Amino acid sequence: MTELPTIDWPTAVVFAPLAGAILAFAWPRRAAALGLASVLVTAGAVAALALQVLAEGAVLTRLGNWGAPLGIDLRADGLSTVLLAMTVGVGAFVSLGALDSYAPARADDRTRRYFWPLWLLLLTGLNGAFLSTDVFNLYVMLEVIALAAVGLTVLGGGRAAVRAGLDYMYASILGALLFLMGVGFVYLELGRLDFAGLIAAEPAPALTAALALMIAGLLLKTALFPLHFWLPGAHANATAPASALLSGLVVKVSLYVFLRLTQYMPLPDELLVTLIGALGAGAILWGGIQALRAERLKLLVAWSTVVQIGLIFVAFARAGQVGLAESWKAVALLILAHAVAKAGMFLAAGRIKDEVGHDRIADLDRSPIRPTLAQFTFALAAISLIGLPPSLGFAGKWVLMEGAMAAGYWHWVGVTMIGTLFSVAYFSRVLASFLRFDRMRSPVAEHQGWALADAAPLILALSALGLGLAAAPILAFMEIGYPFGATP
Amino acid sequence: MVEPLLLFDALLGLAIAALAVAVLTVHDRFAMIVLFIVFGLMSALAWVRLSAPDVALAEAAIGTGLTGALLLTTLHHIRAAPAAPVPVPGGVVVANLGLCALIFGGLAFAFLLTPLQAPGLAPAVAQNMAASGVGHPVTAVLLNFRAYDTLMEVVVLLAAIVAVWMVERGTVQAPAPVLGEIYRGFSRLALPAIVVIGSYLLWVGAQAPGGAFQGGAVLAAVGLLLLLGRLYRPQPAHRPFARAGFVLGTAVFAGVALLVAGGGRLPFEYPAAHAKTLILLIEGMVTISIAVTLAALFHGREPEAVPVSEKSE
Amino acid sequence: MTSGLIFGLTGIAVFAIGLFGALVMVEPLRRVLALKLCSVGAGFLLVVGAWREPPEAPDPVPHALVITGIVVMISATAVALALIRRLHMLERDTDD
Amino acid sequence: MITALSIILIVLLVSILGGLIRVLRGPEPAERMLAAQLFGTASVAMLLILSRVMAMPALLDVALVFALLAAVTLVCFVVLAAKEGR
Amino acid sequence: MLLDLLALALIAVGAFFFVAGTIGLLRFPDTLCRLHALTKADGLGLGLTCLGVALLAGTAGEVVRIVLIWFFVATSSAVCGHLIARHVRRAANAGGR
Repeated sequence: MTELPTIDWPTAVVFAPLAGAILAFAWPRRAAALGLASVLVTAGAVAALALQVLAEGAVLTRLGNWGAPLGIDLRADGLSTVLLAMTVGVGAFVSLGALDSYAPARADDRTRRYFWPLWLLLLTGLNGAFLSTDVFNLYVMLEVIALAAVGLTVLGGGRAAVRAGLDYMYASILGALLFLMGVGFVYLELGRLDFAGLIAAEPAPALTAALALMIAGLLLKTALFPLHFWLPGAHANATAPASALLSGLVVKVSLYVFLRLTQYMPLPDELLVTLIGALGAGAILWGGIQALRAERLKLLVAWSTVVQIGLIFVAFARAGQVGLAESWKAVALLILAHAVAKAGMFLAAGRIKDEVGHDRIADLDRSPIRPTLAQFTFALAAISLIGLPPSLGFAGKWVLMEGAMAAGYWHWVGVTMIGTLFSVAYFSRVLASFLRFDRMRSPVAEHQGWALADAAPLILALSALGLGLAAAPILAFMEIGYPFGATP
Repeated sequence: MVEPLLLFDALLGLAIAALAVAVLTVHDRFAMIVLFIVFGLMSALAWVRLSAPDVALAEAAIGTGLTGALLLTTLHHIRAAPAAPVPVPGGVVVANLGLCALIFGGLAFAFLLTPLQAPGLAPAVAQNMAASGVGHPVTAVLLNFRAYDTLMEVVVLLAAIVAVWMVERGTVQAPAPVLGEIYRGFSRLALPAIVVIGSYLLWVGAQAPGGAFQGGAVLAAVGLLLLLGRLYRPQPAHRPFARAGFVLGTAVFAGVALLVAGGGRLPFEYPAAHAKTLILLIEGMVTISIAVTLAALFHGREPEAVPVSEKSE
Repeated sequence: MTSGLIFGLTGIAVFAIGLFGALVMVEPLRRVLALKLCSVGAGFLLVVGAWREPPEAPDPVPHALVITGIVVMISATAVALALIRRLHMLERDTDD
Repeated sequence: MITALSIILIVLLVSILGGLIRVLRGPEPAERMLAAQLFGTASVAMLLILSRVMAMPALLDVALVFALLAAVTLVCFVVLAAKEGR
Repeated sequence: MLLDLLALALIAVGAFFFVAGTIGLLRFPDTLCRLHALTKADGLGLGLTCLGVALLAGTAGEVVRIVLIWFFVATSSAVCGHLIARHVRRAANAGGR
């Protein structure tokens, strides 16, 4: 512990995966080993950073010692650190899952060679975005994430994946460019780009324009209804570990940035808060209907992401403009819950598809092969996504409902209930097919062994369930460094 | 009387907007790309008028020249595809037109209400120029004050080449076109000249408009001419060198940023005595990486050994 | 009337035109160009933000940002174009 | 002096815009490219004049890059067109 | 002063050639004619402009760069003109047979 202060942990958190990406790309034959090692080093750095945050409060690094606004600062407060831990934790288990999914028997050499550099570049971007305190720097990070994520989407190489990847690319670039235009308006008005400048700013027409542009861009990137059109195709057609990363982690970054910006630059009107909540409600209804109609398991899981994003935006709006200062806790808990559970669920869905050979929901119960452990994992993850106690999803929904009821916003309570009912309905479509045996034509074969590959999704699903018990300490940790209480 | 230069600006602005419309509406796809190149040239001129020669250089070299070349090769690859696969319903067009007109109105309104005299960061930059190690403010911002952004920008470039190599698989190589003696003579003359110009831009960046990105883009043009004239053919055996070239800039940049830390200094905090040397080192390596990466992005697919089974077919 | 004002409005117009193209166009290359128009529009706004009435020197920070933006945009364009070429190849092969 | 040069700049710009008609009308890709070459050269001329008008010698470097990149795009076009021809 | 006027005159005549080139591009009947008109016009136009601006230049370094620009544009447009002409001729031949 004595050498802790000499290493600057925020920098290490960004540079460790970058170094891994460079090595894994330059030395493809050792890509998996190098990649896994660098994910573990990153996890160590995040753990050290978390200890430092716990001991000292928010950690600030003034890169180049210039200090904002001339230079760029990295800042790790409680919220950033929790999200970093979420990213690297989910990432580490998905990496383990990827070792099996992209094993020589299952995937071609190309996929294996390119997965690791792309995933590590993605991790660099994600970590950088969570630590950023500068709007232009955020734009660059969003682009790093976008390019790496598109690469991961088309990793499978099929026609559907490439087409979905292209749609994703258009949406992603357009979102980033809307954000960049917003950055332009921020500089026009303020002459600086750091968060502190945003907090201190007086309302002005240019800032309203900036906020509108940035929010539009972020909503497109995070796929809030009706801007979700690119998500189901991209997430359903990617390979399972890539889907887990895309659905679990990538959409969360734009949510996080949205959260930061709207706290620092308050929405000018209560009506807008309601509008965003209404879009969330739309996502819950439309996504729910589509999930009920989905024919393939991975598509259903992808539509459930649309629903969950809607839910998170309802949580954002749950107490109106006055309650925004508190709503972030519900949002953060739901982000965390969805990341862990959805990553586990996508990996489990991938396992089921690998074992059974297809993922058509209607035919799942006709299969002679029963990947029992993967099915069990899927069910556990569904519990958290539906929001049953003691899961993390339950904790998030609880905070949401509490705030909505306290503010007397019963419509948000109603929407949340409807969303829950939808989740129960579409997940039970899948779970029922796991349990039914009567349509089987051949005797039930043994499942394909308790492969080590089942461990990663299982641990993720169990964490989603178990972390609900730790919701209170997580909430307390998130408040370290006053994410939204004081000037950073 | 209206000042003639302002009249020029107004005409240029109108021309740029008209070109943007023309790019989207012209039917012929080749004309679309040519119009886009002209649009880029005119935008660069406008940025010159706004006293931003660095930006004009970058836009002319990267945003227009190399992007234009990329677009031309892509059009060549997909020329068999129909120009307009599905007609868009008129209602959708009108609705979006209205939406975008509304957005234009709102943004223009906000822009007109904003005084253009915010102090900005210019005073802070001027104050710290002496400590930055270079004499040109834009280079100081790119490689010192906001070096972290620039590192991440090089990372974006790295991500792009990784993604492109992954996406594209060995397409059939067209036979080399015979360009004749005159072209060969031209390239013998032009290639060294371009190398000199690129290096000059890199070198001058410390004091005047220019620098790693513009220099790298000009050097990438050398790669383009080599590839186009089939004077260089990428081989599978060259892949390790190519990969080394792609990561060189990022690795050196990140390495220097980390290695200067320690002894009370933070990452990216170059020691004052060596700031100039370190920045030059980073710029040189980044230039090489940019040149190699941009040329590789133009070439597209990873050079792969053709499996024996496919060869025989 | 100043150069800054003229080109600021030009930039916003170009951005809006590009946005329209990105929303409406179906042809892959044209959509890429529409996005590129948006990025040039955003670049205009930043350069205008840096502009001061001559002989005063402009603010170098936005210039650096736009250069970064240009490099980022060519990276994104290259990936999008590679996807377009790959998709075309896959579709052509299945059509045959 | 400055006024006279500005007027020449306007003349050059109008001449470029007139040439655009050829790009729009075609019909040969070669003609469109030819028009683009004319614009490239005319833009170089405009930059040269602007370097006097705005008293910025750095614009000469910009002009140099314009000239260079125009050549590269032209070569790119010719090579790809030649490939198409066979 | 005389030098200034001379430079201005050179630049003006250069601009005139550009305008003439554009008119040729628009009015001439076929591709090869347009090519012919264009290469002459922009070569001369740029040459005169370069000469005029060089007369106004302040330092020797600027003059060197101007000469470089002229040289580069002249060679590259000559080569590209040649390549395009070849391409046009081949396309015509291929179409005629």
